[in-house]
Amino acid sequence: MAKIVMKNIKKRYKNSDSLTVKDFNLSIDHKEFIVLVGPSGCGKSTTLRMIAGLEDISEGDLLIEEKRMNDVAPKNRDIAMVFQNYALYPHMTVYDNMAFALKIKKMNKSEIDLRVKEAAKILGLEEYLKRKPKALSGGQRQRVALGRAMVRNPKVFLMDEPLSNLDAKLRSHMRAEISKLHRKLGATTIYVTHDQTEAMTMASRIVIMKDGIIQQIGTPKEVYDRPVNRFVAGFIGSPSMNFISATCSDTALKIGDFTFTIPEEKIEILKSQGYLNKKITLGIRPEDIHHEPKKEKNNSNTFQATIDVSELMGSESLLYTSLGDSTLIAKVKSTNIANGEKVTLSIDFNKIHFFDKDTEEVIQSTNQSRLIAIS
Amino acid sequence: MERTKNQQFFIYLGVIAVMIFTLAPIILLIIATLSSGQDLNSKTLHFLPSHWTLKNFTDIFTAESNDASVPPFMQALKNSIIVSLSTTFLTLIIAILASYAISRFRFKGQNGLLMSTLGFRMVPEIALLIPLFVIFARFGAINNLSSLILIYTAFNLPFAIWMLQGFFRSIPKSMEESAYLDGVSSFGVLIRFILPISLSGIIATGIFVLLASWDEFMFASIFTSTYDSKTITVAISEFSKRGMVNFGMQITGGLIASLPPIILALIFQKFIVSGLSEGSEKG
Amino acid sequence: MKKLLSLLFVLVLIFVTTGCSSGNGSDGNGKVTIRVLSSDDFADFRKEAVKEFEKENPNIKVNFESVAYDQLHDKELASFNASGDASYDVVDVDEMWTAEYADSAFIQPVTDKITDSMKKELVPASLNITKYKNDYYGFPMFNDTYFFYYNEDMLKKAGYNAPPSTWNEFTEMSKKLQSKGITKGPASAWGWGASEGLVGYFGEFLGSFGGQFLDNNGKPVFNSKEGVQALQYMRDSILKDKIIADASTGYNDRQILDAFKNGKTAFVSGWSFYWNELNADDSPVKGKVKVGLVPSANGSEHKTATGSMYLAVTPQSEHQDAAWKFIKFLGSKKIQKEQSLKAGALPVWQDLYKDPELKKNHPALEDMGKQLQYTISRPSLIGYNEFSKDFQIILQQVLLGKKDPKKALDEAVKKAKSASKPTNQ
Amino acid sequence: MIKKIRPYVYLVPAFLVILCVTLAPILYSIFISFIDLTKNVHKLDNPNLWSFIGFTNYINVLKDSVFWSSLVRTIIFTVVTVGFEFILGLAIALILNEKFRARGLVRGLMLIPWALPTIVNAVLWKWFYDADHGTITGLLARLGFTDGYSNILSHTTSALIAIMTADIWKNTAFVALILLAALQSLPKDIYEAAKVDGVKPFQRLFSITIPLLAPAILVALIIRTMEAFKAFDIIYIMTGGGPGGGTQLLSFLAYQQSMVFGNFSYGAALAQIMSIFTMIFAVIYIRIFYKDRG
Repeated sequence: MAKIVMKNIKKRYKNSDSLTVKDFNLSIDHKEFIVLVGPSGCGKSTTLRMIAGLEDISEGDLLIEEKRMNDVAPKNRDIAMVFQNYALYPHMTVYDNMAFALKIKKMNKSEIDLRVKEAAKILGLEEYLKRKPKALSGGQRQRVALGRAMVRNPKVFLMDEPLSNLDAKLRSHMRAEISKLHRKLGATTIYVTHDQTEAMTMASRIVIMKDGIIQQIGTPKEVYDRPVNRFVAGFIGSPSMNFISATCSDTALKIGDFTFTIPEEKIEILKSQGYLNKKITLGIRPEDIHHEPKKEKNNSNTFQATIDVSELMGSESLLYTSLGDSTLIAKVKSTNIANGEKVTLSIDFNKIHFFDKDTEEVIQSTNQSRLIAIS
Repeated sequence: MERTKNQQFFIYLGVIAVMIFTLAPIILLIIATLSSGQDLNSKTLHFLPSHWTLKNFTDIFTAESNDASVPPFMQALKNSIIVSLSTTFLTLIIAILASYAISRFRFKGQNGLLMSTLGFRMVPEIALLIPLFVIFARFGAINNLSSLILIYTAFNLPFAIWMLQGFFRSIPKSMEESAYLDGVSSFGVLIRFILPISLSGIIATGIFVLLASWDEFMFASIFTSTYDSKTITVAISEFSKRGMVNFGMQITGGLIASLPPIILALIFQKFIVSGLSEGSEKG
Repeated sequence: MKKLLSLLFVLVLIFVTTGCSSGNGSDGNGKVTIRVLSSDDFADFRKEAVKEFEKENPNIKVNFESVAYDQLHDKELASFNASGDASYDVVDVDEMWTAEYADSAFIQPVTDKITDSMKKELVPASLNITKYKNDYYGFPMFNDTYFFYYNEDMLKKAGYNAPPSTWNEFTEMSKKLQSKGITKGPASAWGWGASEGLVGYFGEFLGSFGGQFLDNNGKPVFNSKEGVQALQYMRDSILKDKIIADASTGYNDRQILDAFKNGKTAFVSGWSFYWNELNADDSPVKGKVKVGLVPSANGSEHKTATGSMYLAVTPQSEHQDAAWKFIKFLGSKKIQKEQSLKAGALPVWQDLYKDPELKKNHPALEDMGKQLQYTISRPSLIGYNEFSKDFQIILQQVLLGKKDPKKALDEAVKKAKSASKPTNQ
Repeated sequence: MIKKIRPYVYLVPAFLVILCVTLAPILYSIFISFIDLTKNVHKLDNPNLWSFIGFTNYINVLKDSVFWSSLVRTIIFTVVTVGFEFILGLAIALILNEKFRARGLVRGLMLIPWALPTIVNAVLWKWFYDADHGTITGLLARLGFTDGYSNILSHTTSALIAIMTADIWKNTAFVALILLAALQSLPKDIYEAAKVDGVKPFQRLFSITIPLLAPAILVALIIRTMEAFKAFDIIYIMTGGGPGGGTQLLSFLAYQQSMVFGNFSYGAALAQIMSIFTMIFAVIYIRIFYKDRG
């Protein structure tokens, strides 16, 4: 519905030397569902609040539908926002909460009624319209907050950690509902969260931030498969990627006392970037480590591991072990491996990532990096 | 959104207006205490005295020697300090115990108790003046600071209990439950957990009680006639004789009497505001 | 925390016990302690006198307490109903309260203790204030009335060598003072604000017009012809002749003193303490002021209203003799003379007005003594305070031109009648 | 067993104090209001002298025109002072809730009138209104509002206004204090939501701030109304109920009847009637504010 462009946006708070948001550039297309994700204090909420107009933009331009919005009051930006604590008006009923913004706009009563009832229907709030927020459960309140945003038919939805106050089950339920709602309404949505699962499941594109700087922008698959640095790699995916110190020669990869044979093209990458025989950081996703029940010794990609802890998660198990001097987590098909048991694990070296030990940037072939730059 | 220059201007304008509204009378009061009798009694409108003098202050503390009709001001000051401090301590101790019971235990007549406590605040003090005088006179307890302390304590208790139970209620129960599991008695929980946590609320309540008992006049004026028992409010009212008011003495005494509560209010300003807001959230 | 709490307990205990010890315990050893509740009038002098009395009577101890005059009546009323240390042996009584106190037996008749020589030698007006029905209830402590002060300088400028003797002369002289511009504005201001003073001032006019508040049977009669004339005169002076500042209906006795002291007015009627104020070092009219007799009308006496007080013994006193001894001591010629010398009070003994030492000390003493021959007291009614409050409103309505004097006084007399009904004991 | 008794143990001291120094005198006062007791309280010692006269005292109060005029005056005094204190106090609280330089200091100074003893406040304003050298009297004359120095405290209406001004000045600070404390505890995000919703500042005040402040406003109004309804000290010092009873409020009337006229029974009955009024006030307030709160 709306195209939003942010050019070189910076945020500096009074009484602070450093920038909270440093040079933020992002172009958001119609109907996109953008998720800003990152650890707390990374500037994602500040960015959202700048888009909403609740914070001043220190430098740079914010364009919505090609109009500069920096100095436009929040109410004139045609946005709606859902807050973490819902920010429902405690003294008003559910109906009044949803109708309030429309009443302020002096919309006629029947139109308000129509919109509120429709939103209530979509959100399943029809029975609760006469209640005060106090008399609602957390999920219901969350839906009222959504409804309050919906009735305004805004060009842009802004959501600031809207699910973080809900319990796990409700959260995954609401996640699906918001996605469904987005598909139905098709409004451009900018969503802030610190939870990578929400980002992965809901976003059309994810913006990963750290210390006020965008680390990577991409579809969930892109950021998962091709993280640009160790931070993104570690942040996306659960459990987190394993990082292991290693050295690679022409023929083999050495991790601690173990030596592995890895695919040619992987060695090529290291060779082309000049990392042969240098210490690098190896990134292995837990799901790329497999359990080999048949003890085939001396296979080039297997190693013997003592399992410190084995966690049964249902269909999968998490195995905690160590390789070299690092801890390693493997996500394997459900097994009944006991703690302390010795097993054979294999690593899918086609899917490993290399990171520079110092810069923590990903090590990749030149054409690959070009590919990422384009996206 | 940060404020625009315009908004900024109006806010400062508002702040200045508030300050003028608040401080102008006080500043005039202070100036008056530093003025001579002629300046105070001259008819022309003036804001600054023709010459500054500390005579009013020296007079008020030496009043006894030259005019016995003026109660020795220092004695009255001392009486008021004794009465209001004792009242505050006594009220707080009794109210803390009672509010702890009301906010932490479930027992019969709990709500009725709280409501009727509040009800006592609604009775006009004048209704109690004669009965209390008769009762206290029968026990020979007139002209006695202890009597005033007891009366003020009773008057302030409902308010103090009502405030404190609000604070106590806002403390999560889980914390004391874990203390119970560690074997702490209920009194121990009160002393070691409830009190330190609600300290700002207790201080706020204490300030309110202190100011109220410092302020009281009606009972003090009827219950005290000796210099040993007259409080400062009575002393100030007695600077006026039949048809003649010694404004110089009266306002100088007034300024001195105002200093302790004002200083306390300034020192504990943060506690009072935060204490009140904590209480109002849960109260 | 526990330590802190116990500290608080100890502190409270200390305060409470010090509070207790400051209460008045009576001590044994055959020594008698009498408790005296006095107004702040001459309280500083009385304190000195107490010391003298205790020296002369080593077996009597006097606990002397003084409160502001404004609070005296209320405190006494409370204490009469109290026992223990709240009750007093000796109380200070204003003349208007006699009926109220006597009727409720709050004070003890002392008729048998008033000797013939006392009756002969005391200024009659001062003994009279202690009388209710046929009994005396105490001993007068000082004399005070509304004296008539005039600014001799101003009068001379206007061509007068003597103060006005009649109210007509008063009007005439005031007009001349005003027309010659000797006074800017009205020649006098009166304390006719709605307070007790207004009733006193009405009494001054009532008396000097030849009227009286109560007849010999104690029946209110101040709505007589003289009464109406007096009130009419007060009203006309403000509204018609404009010789009295119209702001008078809002003034108290301090404000009119200020106006006179600053040379704004030529006459003022007020208490004896004005004299010292007017002759203080910072007074612009120092040495220019004289005391004359209050003018009169209808050829009647130059009467003025009294405002004196006396000490009385309470019936619950266990030391009546000691109490009376103390009162008599304060009323004795010796102490009365001292009181005049040190505190400027007007003595209650006639011959002290001729005492050369006193005359030297107080130049207006003789003039004031003359005025004391002609007095009228406010009606001592059982419900005086209630009556006075209503009467003030009624009088003000007349002075503001909202009510007819005759009708107003009829109404007031009705109020006075109901206020003189005894309370059932 | 011990568990059952425990809460009561904590309540014993409070109960004892309230019983002896509040409850007993209240009952005593109610008792006095049903017998004939004038001037002489010694009657209380002798049951033979108790003459129960039923509601006569109450009827006497209700038949007394002075009572009704005092009641009207008291209501005017209460409504006007509490009204101004609320409006000014809210305005001050809103201003002081904004960010500005030296905010802590200003907030502290704002408390001064509240901390000033009532007696001192009365003395101070009495002096401002003094007919000869009062600052306000002089200012009014200088600015041409009055024809020369006028005696404000000697005229019924102006005296009442003068007393109300003094009361408003002092107690506005108290209302501002309570409301400021409440404002500070309001959730910030609701205001942000309102901003996004396009609520204008004026609408924000009436549709969000005031409703959210309702509990604090209720507390402030109840306390202030009760105190204003019982106002005594300020009257006693500034005018003594005068001129001619023109500034007499109910508390002062009760005091005057009991302590000056000695009509203890009348005073006691009047005080009971006043209690009933204050309770009615409290109920009305609670009804208004909690009407739709369930």
